[in-house]
Amino acid sequence: MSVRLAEIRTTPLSVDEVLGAVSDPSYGGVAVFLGTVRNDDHGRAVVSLDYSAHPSATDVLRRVVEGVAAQSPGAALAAVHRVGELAIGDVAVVVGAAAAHRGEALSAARLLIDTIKAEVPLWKRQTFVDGEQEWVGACE
Amino acid sequence: MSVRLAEIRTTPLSVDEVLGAVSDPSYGGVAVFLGTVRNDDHGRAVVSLDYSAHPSATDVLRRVVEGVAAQSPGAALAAVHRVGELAIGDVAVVVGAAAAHRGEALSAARLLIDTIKAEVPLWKRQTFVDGEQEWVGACE
Amino acid sequence: MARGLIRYWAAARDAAGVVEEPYDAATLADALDFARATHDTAFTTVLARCSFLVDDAPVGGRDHSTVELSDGNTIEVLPPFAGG
Amino acid sequence: MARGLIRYWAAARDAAGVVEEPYDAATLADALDFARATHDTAFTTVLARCSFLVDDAPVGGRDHSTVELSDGNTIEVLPPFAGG
Repeated sequence: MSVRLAEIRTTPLSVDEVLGAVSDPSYGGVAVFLGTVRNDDHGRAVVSLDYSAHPSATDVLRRVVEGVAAQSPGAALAAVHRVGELAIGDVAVVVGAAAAHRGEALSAARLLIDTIKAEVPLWKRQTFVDGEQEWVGACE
Repeated sequence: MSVRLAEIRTTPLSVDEVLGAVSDPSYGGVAVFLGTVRNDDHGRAVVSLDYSAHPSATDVLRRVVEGVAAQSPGAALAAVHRVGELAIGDVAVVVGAAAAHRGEALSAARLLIDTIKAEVPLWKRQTFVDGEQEWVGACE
Repeated sequence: MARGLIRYWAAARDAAGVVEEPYDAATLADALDFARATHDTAFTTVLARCSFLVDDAPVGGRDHSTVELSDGNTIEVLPPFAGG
Repeated sequence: MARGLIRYWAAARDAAGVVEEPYDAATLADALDFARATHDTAFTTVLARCSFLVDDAPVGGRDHSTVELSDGNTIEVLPPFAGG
């Protein structure tokens, strides 16, 4: 099982940290995905996102990364998610997957971010430019 | 057509440069793929790779990135490849794709690296730990 | 009848206007019926999309009327996740 | 008959032992036949996996015997690409 990093933090995230966590001379490919705060949601201008986490979020995140690692035995995986108030362009999540070949690295990174979004108890509340606020995914 | 970067260089590559080239407040996802020099090829220990390029390589690379951009109209793309003598762990290629959503970003990054490997006239000669050398893909 | 706390998160917390409140119910279904009766329709709209934990254990797809509560069980109300 | 240069890259260059050499042939097929006759079997093995340009234009899948050469055309011999 090669889960190198699975954390939730309030401080800014670093791609280099994730790259460093999964790098290894035996790997030929590293796929990284960054989720960043967009300035727009369905046509409405967004100014910031406030991320919050359920107390179990870190444990769930670790289990998710372990689950993906089990499905990609040749890959080394890392995932770090940020909570708190984030501005436009800030990085909310970084996942990384390294493997001998690019196919496995890219597939593992995709599975990892998809599963994190589906299973880790995190939420985000958007503040629009007119000051209104809305929880993403809570109502529609 | 948002091709932000398409270059071939002899100097070390920077992920931050690719990230910076494709970042934009309207994007919610950035996918990056790094190809690194592995210490092994089919069980034989490798010590270095010497990359060389055909004179048309940069033009072909640019056309490849433009072709992928045309298929991913919502994505901003970047690709930079290194040539010359590279040691184990060195980064030989970085591709980046940013888009509003992760699906398009990840698919574009994958298509980009796959197409680069198939179409850009680049070659690499491996040096094994016993000193023997072999052009990758030339014979088998 | 079991007594315990029902705790709300994110959008559910905002809709309920409280972080948590007591319940007095035999099953999860009863506890949620009581909560719906106590709060407004906006709360009911959010609740319809939530998932639930009972003492940290996910309820998942089980029928809420079959989820029996014991004294001191904490129910948690989790709106749809929106990480990344 | 056309005269020009045939230029080798990467593994083909190593196998040929020269960067380029002159040819005197009417078609690409003839020029390659001549090259095969001049070099060893290792060269022929590599050549079998190469793609070709004539004055920078990819030959692609065209039948080499139908690729007619004119004086001064440069043939380039490209082994399979191995970027990334």
